[in-house]
Amino acid sequence: MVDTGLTAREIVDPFSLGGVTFTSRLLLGTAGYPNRDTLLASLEAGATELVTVAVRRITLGAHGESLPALLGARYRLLPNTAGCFTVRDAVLTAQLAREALGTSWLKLEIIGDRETLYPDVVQLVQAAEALVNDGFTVLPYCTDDPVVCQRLADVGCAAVMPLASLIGSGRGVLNPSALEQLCARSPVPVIVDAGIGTASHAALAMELGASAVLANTAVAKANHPVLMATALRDAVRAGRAARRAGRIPERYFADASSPEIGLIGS
Amino acid sequence: MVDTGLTAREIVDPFSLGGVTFTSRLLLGTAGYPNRDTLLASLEAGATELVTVAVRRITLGAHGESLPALLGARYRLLPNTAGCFTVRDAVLTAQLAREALGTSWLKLEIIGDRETLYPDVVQLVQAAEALVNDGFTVLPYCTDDPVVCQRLADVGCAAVMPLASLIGSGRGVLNPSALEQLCARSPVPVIVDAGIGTASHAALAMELGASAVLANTAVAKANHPVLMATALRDAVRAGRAARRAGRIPERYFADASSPEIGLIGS
Amino acid sequence: MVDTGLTAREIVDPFSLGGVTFTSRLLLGTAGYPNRDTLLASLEAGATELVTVAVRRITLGAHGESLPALLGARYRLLPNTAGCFTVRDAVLTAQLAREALGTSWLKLEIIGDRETLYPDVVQLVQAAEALVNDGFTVLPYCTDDPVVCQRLADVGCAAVMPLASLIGSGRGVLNPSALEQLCARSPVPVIVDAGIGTASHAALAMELGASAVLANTAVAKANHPVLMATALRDAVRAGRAARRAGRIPERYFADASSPEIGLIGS
Amino acid sequence: MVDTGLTAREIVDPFSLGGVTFTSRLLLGTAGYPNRDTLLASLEAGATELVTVAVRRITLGAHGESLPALLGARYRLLPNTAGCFTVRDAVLTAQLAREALGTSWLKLEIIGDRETLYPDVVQLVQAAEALVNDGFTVLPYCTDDPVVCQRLADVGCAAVMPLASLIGSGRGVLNPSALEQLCARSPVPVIVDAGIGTASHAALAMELGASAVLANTAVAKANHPVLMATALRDAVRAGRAARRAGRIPERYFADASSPEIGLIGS
Amino acid sequence: MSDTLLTTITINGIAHELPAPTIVSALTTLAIGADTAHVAVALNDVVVRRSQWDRCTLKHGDRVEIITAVAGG
Amino acid sequence: MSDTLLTTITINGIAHELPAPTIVSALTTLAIGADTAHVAVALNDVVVRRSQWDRCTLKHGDRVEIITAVAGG
Amino acid sequence: MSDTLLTTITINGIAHELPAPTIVSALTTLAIGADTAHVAVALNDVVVRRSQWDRCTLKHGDRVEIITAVAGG
Amino acid sequence: MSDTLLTTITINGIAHELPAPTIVSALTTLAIGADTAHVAVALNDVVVRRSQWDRCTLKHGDRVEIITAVAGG
Repeated sequence: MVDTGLTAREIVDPFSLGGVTFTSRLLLGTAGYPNRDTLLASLEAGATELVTVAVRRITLGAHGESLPALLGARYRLLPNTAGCFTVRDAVLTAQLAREALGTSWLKLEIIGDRETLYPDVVQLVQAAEALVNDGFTVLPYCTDDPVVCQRLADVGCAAVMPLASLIGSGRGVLNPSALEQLCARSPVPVIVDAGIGTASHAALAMELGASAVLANTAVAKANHPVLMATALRDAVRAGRAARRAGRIPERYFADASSPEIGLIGS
Repeated sequence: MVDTGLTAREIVDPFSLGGVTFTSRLLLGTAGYPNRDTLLASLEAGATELVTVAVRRITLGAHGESLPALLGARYRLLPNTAGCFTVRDAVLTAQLAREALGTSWLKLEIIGDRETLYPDVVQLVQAAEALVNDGFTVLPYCTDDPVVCQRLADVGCAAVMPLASLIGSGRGVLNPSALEQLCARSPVPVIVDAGIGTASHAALAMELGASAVLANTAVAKANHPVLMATALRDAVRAGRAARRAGRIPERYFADASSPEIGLIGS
Repeated sequence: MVDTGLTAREIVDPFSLGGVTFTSRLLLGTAGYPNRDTLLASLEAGATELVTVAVRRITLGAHGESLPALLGARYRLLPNTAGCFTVRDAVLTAQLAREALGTSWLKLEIIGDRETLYPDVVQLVQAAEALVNDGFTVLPYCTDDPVVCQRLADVGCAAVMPLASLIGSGRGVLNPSALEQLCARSPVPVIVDAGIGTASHAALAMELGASAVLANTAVAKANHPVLMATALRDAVRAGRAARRAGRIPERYFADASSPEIGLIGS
Repeated sequence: MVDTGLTAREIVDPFSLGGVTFTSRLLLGTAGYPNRDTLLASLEAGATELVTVAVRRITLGAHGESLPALLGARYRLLPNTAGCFTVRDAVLTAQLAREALGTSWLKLEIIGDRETLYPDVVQLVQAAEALVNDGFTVLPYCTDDPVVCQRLADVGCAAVMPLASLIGSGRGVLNPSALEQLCARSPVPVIVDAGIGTASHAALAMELGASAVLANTAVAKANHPVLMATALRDAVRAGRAARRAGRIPERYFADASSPEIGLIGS
Repeated sequence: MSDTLLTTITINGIAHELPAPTIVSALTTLAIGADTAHVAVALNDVVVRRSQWDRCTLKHGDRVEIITAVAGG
Repeated sequence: MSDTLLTTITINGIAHELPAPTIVSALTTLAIGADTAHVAVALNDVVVRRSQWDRCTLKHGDRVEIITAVAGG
Repeated sequence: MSDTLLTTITINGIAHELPAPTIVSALTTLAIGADTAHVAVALNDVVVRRSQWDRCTLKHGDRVEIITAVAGG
Repeated sequence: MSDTLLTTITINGIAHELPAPTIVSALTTLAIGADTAHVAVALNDVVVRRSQWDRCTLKHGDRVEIITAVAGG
């Protein structure tokens, strides 16, 4: 039978993470939007199903609708441990998040350097192991180091979340080769976490084999966040479809698409 | 008023070319598909409105439904002069195409080198001028040379169609900087013509300022052409939306998205 | 016989241009140096043999030693037609240069756009042909378009001088693939002319197959011009030697250099 | 006083490592050469002062001049722990190397993955600390992760040796941005260790701020190892000089080098 | 008698001998009807409009190109 | 008489003097009700489940962290 | 009497009034000697060889370009 | 009589039966002199300094590693 269109299976391309099936492969952060309406419209436009939140000390007289209340009915929340520099802080933050939000899902971050916000992979592996043993579904923010990622998978992480480039830098995938090799060999889904700045970055990450992409600053700080959310939504779909479609190989010489015979005057 | 979503004008982002308004910014070639059904399904999946065809000597006993009959009702046809090496051949081919298809639209190609299929820009400007004067809507396949493109615009071309990389090579935009500068300064729409191999290439081309993208081999020779057509459709939309959304600038140091105050234990 | 060292032929790697044999493959421009002493020291440090000069109206009361007098005894001068926008101006400038300097060598520039300083390749081919017929040894500043370069060779140019990136931009070789293909197929030497910013750019240009490199702003506007001149001198030699040495192919997986047998405890 | 040339200090640019001052910034490996003569001629041509060796079980009837005897009088030897997968194996190998060669210098490798030969950074930090405490001058093969590199420096390593790309891959610096940031912030010298394939790679590594470069396969497996050794020697010098010379910034528009006034006919 | 004088014309690069040929008979030679859509004809490098096909007679040595649109990129 | 003995505890990094404090009174200090959703509490780096809040008395020098979820990336 | 008739010529873009001008007097106007090395002259867009400078008289409206080599890239 | 009791030791991964073995006799087994330069020895994962080689007797099951430096990267 010839290929005449997309079968149901080709259109639906779900993604399984931590035992849950998602339709969307775009995760969005919730920080830094110009206002709450734009945040909500952007999450909607991005068609995301999983959104990150941070855990912070409650402030005196906190009032109005809380963020979890606003988002929790619609999106699965993924609390992070952003700002933690030690295993101890990260573990406590994780436990508080679980208590506050009633979810054992966690984006685990242990920062090793204030300037680059690179993860501290040595502590990360320790914290990941402790939290997995404590029942968490751990998604660690990490580097594209395949040995570290293998260790994170070995201790039971549900995915690995390597940075594409520095958090908030918007520079895209700086080492596509490393990401591609990581994706090819990772036993758990690879979710590209930091550095996505625009649509082509997200598409490339997916083409290289990522299972999903997480963006925050790229959307929140765009001139028009809602439009950028649609862009990333489409880019992730495009990159994923291209990956599945099996792209043509790169060639180093030209190859005419129009037929080379039947030319007039030939 | 806050930005709470996409206005009608943001969703509809039409593209005007040769006095005609298009909704789709993806042009597709029709050559090299495994079979006719896949061709039709791919054009459909790509949501294209403008498709290229070649002009060739009719063969004895040509039978069955002709390509123009098959496509003409649904898509605007854009005949090319692929395979022409001289102004004379290109002009005659253009005139024959107009007579055969009833359209004065033309993708003008004059090849200067059989191995790279690079255009011969000197002859190209001459042929473009002659054909514009003869009433054609000329879309020339050219290089990313801004001076040549300005000349093509000056002689009345409706757009310029620079190659991203060699025809059929699938290597994407090899000189993004040149393409970006060309788009920023071109008085006519820039349609990236050759070398698109996958979704991220198309998204990048649009982000750099292209008005549209033309692909052929990338779709026709993908393992799954129909799925690649959807990928390119989404990628072009994504890249265009990202361009319009105003992406964040690249930064060389990290910038936390989660709040840096209110950390526990701080 | 085993490979035990460099033969005389390997050490001496002369470069023939316009019937003249050069030892150095680094051409240097003479503009924009902080002062005359630095210019002279930089040319010396760069070990160049061929330097460019411009042709300009003499100014009232011009005094002191003229540039040609200063340089002419030591270096072959290559006057340019920088600033010319037409065939006519370029041809007249070339003839004046020949009369003033007693050399028929010419770096032919016809600028087509004030912002990018891209050449106008249509006029360039015309001017090159006229000047070759007038007895000039023509080295045209051009693009990496292989068809234009072939035409320039066909009309008798002694070399082609494609830009690596915009004049003065210091961005290096923006399209290595195009340059490599151009070098592989050019019937005349390829001298990379514009955009070299630092040593690795020059080395890369040579590795891609260029016969020589011309730099000016990279040296003149470096913090320390003399040291940058030595850097480019060594980089050109390094890139050329690497090209001739036949580099290892790129591999996509690791390959241990140390032996994999005889490990302790194995 | 104007800049009229290179002062003694500019020409001599020594590099201090582990308390020893080196003139050469090119380290060479000794494995995989076609024969001993080519090895010796290549080391000579590369003007290296520090060469790596591996430690392996002696074989029955080993005869002829041993490698350390051959090289030790002329070059400082840097034994490695290539092939070790555990802290224990690496430490024992290091101690054996010290005993056999009478040097406490060590290129510490702990491999975490047979396919990519990536280091296992968690074990690496442990082994580095143990060996520093045991009196070794430790140069660890590592990644470009700035947090790991900081830890390695913190435990007393004399340098860090991040991979540019996979060992033996010859793909050059795949993430220049990461390397540049690492070099800018590392408290110890950064020696780029793996993946150098050709001259421009070495020059780029130095321009990004590396203190030195180590190459092996690039030389040993080149078609002409001796010539490639000269290429890398010159490339390292060129890249270092360019770094010190203070390159021009990249510009996004053109900037004429020749004067823009005094044109004829103006 | 009844001897027909044949004229040599080149149709799409191949020489044919035809009696009193016109564009229409050239088309017929390739089994193409004069009413076939999406076909165009050039005679000695000049396009002949469809309305002229039946009245356009061909001379010895004429070169006729008959084209249509095919899949292209 | 009516002199209440005050206990010093640190709530979210700031010292407070409270009489016979519990987790609930620490919450009250920040004007947060014990039934406020999406809040969690740690006492001296150990999470105290919500069901224990009212019976968990605080001692001098105790450190209480009261957190919620905020926008994050 | 002694009235000298002046001729207007343009030297390097600037109009000058000179009596009975030649190329050499145009050079003199710019304080350049006829034996200065590395100088070339164009008269109305045509190069005048140095050997012709003294015998080449200028007419009203002539445009003279006098150039030399300067630093260039 | 004169039956020598043999001890099994592993030298570089291969079992050998030696009478009253020492490090030196292990070296000899591999035809290596005790004065060969650039050789080092580990006994059961501990380096044995050269000065101890002759007095270091080996027991049944001992693992001896004898290494040297070879070409490496």
